[in-house]
Amino acid sequence: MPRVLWAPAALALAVVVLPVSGLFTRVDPARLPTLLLSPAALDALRLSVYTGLVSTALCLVLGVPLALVLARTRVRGLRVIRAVVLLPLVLPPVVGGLALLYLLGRTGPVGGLLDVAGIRVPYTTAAVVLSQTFVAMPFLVVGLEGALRTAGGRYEQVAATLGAGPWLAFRRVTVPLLLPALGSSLVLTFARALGEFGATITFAGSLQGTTRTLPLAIYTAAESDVDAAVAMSLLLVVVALVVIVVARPRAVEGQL
Amino acid sequence: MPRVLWAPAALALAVVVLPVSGLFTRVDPARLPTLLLSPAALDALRLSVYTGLVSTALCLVLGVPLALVLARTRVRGLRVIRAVVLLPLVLPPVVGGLALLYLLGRTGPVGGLLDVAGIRVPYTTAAVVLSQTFVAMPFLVVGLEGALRTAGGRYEQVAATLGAGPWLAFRRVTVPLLLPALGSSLVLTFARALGEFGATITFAGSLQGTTRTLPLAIYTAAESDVDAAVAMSLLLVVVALVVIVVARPRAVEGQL
Amino acid sequence: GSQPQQRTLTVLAAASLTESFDELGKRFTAEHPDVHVQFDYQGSSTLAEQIKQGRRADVFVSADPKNMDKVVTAGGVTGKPETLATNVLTIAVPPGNPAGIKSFRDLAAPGRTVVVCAPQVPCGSATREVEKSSGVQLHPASEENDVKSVLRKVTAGEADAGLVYVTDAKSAGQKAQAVDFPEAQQAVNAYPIATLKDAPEPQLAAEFEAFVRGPAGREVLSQHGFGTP
Amino acid sequence: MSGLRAEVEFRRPEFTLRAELAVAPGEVLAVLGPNGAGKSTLLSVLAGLLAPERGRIELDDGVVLDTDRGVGVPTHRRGVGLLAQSAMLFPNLTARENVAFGPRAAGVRRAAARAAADRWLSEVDAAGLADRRPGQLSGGQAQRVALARALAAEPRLLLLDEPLAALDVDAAPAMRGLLHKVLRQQGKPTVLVTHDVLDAVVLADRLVVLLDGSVVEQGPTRDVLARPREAFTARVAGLNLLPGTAREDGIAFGDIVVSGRVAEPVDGAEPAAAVFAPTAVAVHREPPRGSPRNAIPVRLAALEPRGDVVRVRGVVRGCSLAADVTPAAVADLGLVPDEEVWFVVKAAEVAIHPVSGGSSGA
Amino acid sequence: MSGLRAEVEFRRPEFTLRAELAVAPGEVLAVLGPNGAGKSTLLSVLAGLLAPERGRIELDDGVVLDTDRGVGVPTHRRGVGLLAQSAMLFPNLTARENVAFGPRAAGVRRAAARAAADRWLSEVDAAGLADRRPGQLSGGQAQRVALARALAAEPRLLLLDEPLAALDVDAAPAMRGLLHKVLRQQGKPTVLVTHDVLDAVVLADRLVVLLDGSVVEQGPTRDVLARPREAFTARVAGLNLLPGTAREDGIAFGDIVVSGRVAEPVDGAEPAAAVFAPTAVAVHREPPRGSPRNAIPVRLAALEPRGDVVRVRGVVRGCSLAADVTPAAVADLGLVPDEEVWFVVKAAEVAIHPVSGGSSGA
Ligand SMILES: Nc1ncnc2c1ncn2[C@@H]1O[C@H](COP(=O)(O)OP(=O)(O)OP(=O)(O)O)[C@@H](O)[C@H]1O
Ligand SMILES: Nc1ncnc2c1ncn2[C@@H]1O[C@H](COP(=O)(O)OP(=O)(O)OP(=O)(O)O)[C@@H](O)[C@H]1O
Ligand code: MOO
Ligand SMILES: [Mg+2]
Ligand SMILES: [Mg+2]
Repeated sequence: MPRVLWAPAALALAVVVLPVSGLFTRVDPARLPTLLLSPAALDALRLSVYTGLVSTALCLVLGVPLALVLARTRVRGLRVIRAVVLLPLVLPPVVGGLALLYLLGRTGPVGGLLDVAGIRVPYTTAAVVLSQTFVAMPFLVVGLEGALRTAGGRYEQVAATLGAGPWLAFRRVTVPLLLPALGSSLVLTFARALGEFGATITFAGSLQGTTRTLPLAIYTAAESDVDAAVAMSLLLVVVALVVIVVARPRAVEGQL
Repeated sequence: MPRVLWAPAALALAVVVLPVSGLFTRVDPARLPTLLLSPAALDALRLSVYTGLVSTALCLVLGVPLALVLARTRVRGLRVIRAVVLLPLVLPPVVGGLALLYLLGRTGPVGGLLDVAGIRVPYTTAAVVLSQTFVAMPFLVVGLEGALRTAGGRYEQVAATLGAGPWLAFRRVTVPLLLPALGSSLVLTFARALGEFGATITFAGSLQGTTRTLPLAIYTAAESDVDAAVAMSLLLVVVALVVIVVARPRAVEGQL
Repeated sequence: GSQPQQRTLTVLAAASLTESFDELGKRFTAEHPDVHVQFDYQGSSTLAEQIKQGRRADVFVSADPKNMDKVVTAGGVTGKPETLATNVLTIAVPPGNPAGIKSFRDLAAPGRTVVVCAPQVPCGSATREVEKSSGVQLHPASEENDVKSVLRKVTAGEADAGLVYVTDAKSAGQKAQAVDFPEAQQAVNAYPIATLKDAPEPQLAAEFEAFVRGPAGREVLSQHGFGTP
Repeated sequence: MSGLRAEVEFRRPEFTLRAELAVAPGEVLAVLGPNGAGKSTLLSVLAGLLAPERGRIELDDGVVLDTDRGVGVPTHRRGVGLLAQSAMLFPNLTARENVAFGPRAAGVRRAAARAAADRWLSEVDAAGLADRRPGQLSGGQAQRVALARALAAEPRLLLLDEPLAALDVDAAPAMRGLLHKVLRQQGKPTVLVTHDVLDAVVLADRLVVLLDGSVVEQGPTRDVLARPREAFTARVAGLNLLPGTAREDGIAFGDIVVSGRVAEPVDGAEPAAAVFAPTAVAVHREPPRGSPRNAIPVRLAALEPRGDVVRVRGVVRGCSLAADVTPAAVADLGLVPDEEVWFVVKAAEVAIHPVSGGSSGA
Repeated sequence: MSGLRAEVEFRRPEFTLRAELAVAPGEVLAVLGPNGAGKSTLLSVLAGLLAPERGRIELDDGVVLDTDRGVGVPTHRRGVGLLAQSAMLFPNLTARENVAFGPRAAGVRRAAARAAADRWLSEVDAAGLADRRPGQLSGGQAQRVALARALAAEPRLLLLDEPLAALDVDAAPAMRGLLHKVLRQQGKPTVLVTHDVLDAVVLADRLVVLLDGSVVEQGPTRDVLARPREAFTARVAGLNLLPGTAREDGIAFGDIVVSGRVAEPVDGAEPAAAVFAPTAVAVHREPPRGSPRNAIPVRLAALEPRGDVVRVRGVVRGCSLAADVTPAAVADLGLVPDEEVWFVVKAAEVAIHPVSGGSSGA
């Protein structure tokens, strides 16, 4: 690695580290326990971790196949599909939330049907999961698709010559080769789901214990007490770091 | 590719496509030109594209070296650095904006120094760029690092045996091999920068032509006129799609 | 608590009511131990949109008549909305008022960093009205989407002054000072309250509405700086 | 007929492969040809990894490809095993897991697949490497494991692309012996790509020579090597082939006459070739006088010691000939490339063959 | 001394490479050894791609590695060219750009580098492939381009790992000739890893034999091959080596006595070996009677045709011997593996060599 690159790398790190570290020096350690152990904060934490994991799992189950379709097949209009998948990335989350609301709300085409069946999605925990899945999906798909393109194809052929059908080749060859990329994509996906705010508040509302995830709780707290908001952010950050540091090494750093 | 995977892939696509398409059916085509060609919308568009490109370029220049450091060196505490780089992903953007404000604001440690020198970052377009860089950086770093880990190392060794120093090997071997991953990472980065809202409004404020990017304008419009907001989202989506469809094919779909 | 027959009342309220309604909720629960009051505080326009899209809740309190009207037009409320409280603008300045701002006119002086709400949101339209009636043209550094963002810029020391509601300045406690100005009376903002048509608990909703409009409500609201009609 | 029967046409810009071949069960077909002739491409087409523009492939009485009827059985259901030119071991699996992959894919239980893998690994003398990952294997070790993997899958058709190229002097003969045994035992058709005529001679019943995408020779190994019609084949076989027109007792190659033993009757003026072994060729500085020998003037192109002899290559009118002489002779004569010398060969050592058409040449 | 001088020790779990070698400018050192012996590892260490635990490498009077003094010149400043076992062409560059990479890295201008690349490509007979990407090359074509790329970089030290393994019968000799020419002309030290004794004989001045990470033989190519002290070397050299204890006119190998010509005086009861060529060995079903010959009872292990002969491998007390006989003889005798036969060799064809210590053996 060229030595020169250490300078911009350090600068890149500074761009991230300086603001964050400055932030945490502002938190009053004495108030921290009270702020973090309040029922509101704990409820929000529980809900965030739960919905974050569920929506990441959803992204995994739905997104991996989509990435495969994008990377391995030659359907007409694939390029358009690929671009469409990226939409939630650029759509302001609030608009995404509105879109979900228009679709699944009582007056929406799908929501209307569900309503008849007695099912209501908006303002439930399911709505939180849906919002997070909507905004986080592209992270998984885009990250994986790139990795699928560079590697895998030739090994899948080898697997076929050994008699492995597509499904076996996928499970035993493609997936393991994809693990590093899958690991980092999942981290991004989970992080995005965990940090999701705009779509959630619009589509799911903000009720403690049901739909008020940590970012929403932070937002609510910030209305009255910035310190409390920062303290709760600290909580969010710690959760994310634990997940990343604990979950990542195997998937990402493990040598392949 | 196993056939079974088409079903979840289609579902994944539906999760994204249905809400978005539903959204656009709500826009009144008659009002569209007026809404989109308003000076507020055009100013916001111009600013968004400009700041989005600048911050993506910044992420590129700073983030690629950081990804290299993370993937290619064996420094102590690398795992911690890697986790830290991910922080902006999970930090609610508003908190990120606060962090920037505390650092670079008039009363902040760095901002104080700058203030003495007559430089003010908040409320300027530079603040928008910084906010976007802060939140978008991890997208580039994480995406690239994974790709760097899987490929490249052996080819860099070959380059060295041909007399290429680290810099040349980087430019002529690493970068080209990285192009697909770089392409998709850049798309994610740009998209994230384009959609950035919370950090921007907190750190840079919202003033038409200077700091009010499209998401901010959409947010503002949504307060009074949801249709206008949706119309502007359409604009944002179209811009993003153009960038993705035009810029991506070479970098990402080009066979390597 | 998990008493049998626990009933839940859902209140959708403008974000600026967070502190006062939290307290009112506690008091209401003290009087009705079997009732759990759920609050969802968001921007009034978001709440209005959600109600139009079929959100089920009992009570809606908007920060301005405009958003309440949207819900009324959509047929979302029962009865007629009543004004619960009023709010007026004030100038929030960092502690010690470093820029020495004493009047609304001072805000227009060159070299001052002033932050206001965007005209699309209630506090911003109030600002516009004050500007118009006083003939003072402001050159803000930023037009924020909500009043809390304005306040945050002030408490962070990033703005010399910000135009916020009296209640917001009060909620900032030590971190900001308020400089009241007479022109503010030109734009008094009203908070209408109404029971929603689809209310799962219409009876409770009525009780809650009466409670906050009654003496207890008035007391708490004025403690937090609201005017009462 | 069971076994393999294929007729394919595969096109790339600037390259077209056209081949028709049949391999009976238990028979080994060797494919020889220069680099880029299309050998690996042929195997890929047979395996179903490349889709030919036109073609029909039958395997064990079933049609696995028929472009006319739109039949195209996917690779994994063809039951073909392909050992490619590069080992391509799955990097995330150990050697044992790599070898067990085929049996597992065929539905064999984990323990049995492991046992089979261990058996095949010890067959290729790689038992000690079972727990290594591909990244921890040497080039030759990886190739052995890849061979074990291909064999362990017990395919209906075995396609081997230079299976022995990376192996050492001990491993190559052992592996050749193993292949010999396995290929006969299993009674399956095998297509073996090789650069080493030895592999073809030892392992193959029949031989196909590919040149630039086309089959130019085909037949029982011994026959093709004994009577090569193409210069390439002759060189592979280690024999010299000098094309010309038939004469009474030999051929005329321009103004050079080469006499020899006429193996098959040849009509005068028909195209024919003189075939002789390099060991039969002596190198002289002067044309030998007064003795009944063929003397061919050549320009020296290269000197390549081969074990205990030196192969001397000479070119006459664009046609390359080889002579194997002792290093002592090279030293005595002081041979240096680009010199003009005489290649001398006794007529008794030269066989004259008819050649079809103009396909063979300089 | 200029040239290469290296003494390195590199450890892996279960494997240690210890080697000391010196290669003069213009000299070619061949490294032979079985798969996994450490040949590629040695080249990687010399190139600086692997850092040895202990070692010192001097190149052209400069120290490029000295673990004691903490000197470690990085690969790209060592001026070493490495042609690895797999071609590893840069997949994003055309063949020409691949070859031009080295000159460009050395600061040659674009046009000149292109010209150099084209020159080297036509040297390896790959001029027509200049504009192809690696993915569009056949295995042998890729290897040729990789060779051109390594040569075009004009390194101070050339490291070649089986450069000719993938090449066809036409290309291999041509490439061997090219290497021969280039390596002498450039006057640079070269280390050549090969499995083919032919490469060693043609190209190398000196030979190192690696076994399991250690140098077991070293010396001028002819000497080492003529008097192999290790069974592996003997097999590489195509010679039989039967170890035993010296007797008056031969050796005793258990109760078998093999007589021969004593090349160097050997004291009785000292370890010695009988060395003879497979071509000198005849195969009999019965022990020959009444003639002055060596007859060694063996169990047949394998039959491998080699061009116009068949190499018959026999094992006696764990020691493998080879006999080259005509296919006709094999057919007449009806030889089948696992049979007991006699290997018969005239004493005049057997050379008796002293062997140091007990290093050689069955
Ligand atoms: N993916 C590809 N795209 C285009 N051309 C290709 C591709 N792969 C191979 N070729 C070309 O097709 C021809 C046949 O290649 P193939 O790999 O079948 O040769 P081969 O006979 O196996 O050679 P070798 O002995 O070197 O392995 C060659 O001219 C080669 O350059
Ligand atoms: N990355 C690695 N990690 C661990 N062990 C390795 C690694 N690479 C090679 N080895 C082992 O080190 C030993 C030497 O390997 P090396 O590649 O040098 O052998 P080689 O002599 O080049 O063999 P070949 O003729 O098969 O190419 C072998 O036992 C091999 O299995
Ligand atoms: O609706 Mo508000 O209280 O102005 O944010
Ligand atoms: Mg090939
Ligand atoms: Mg090797």
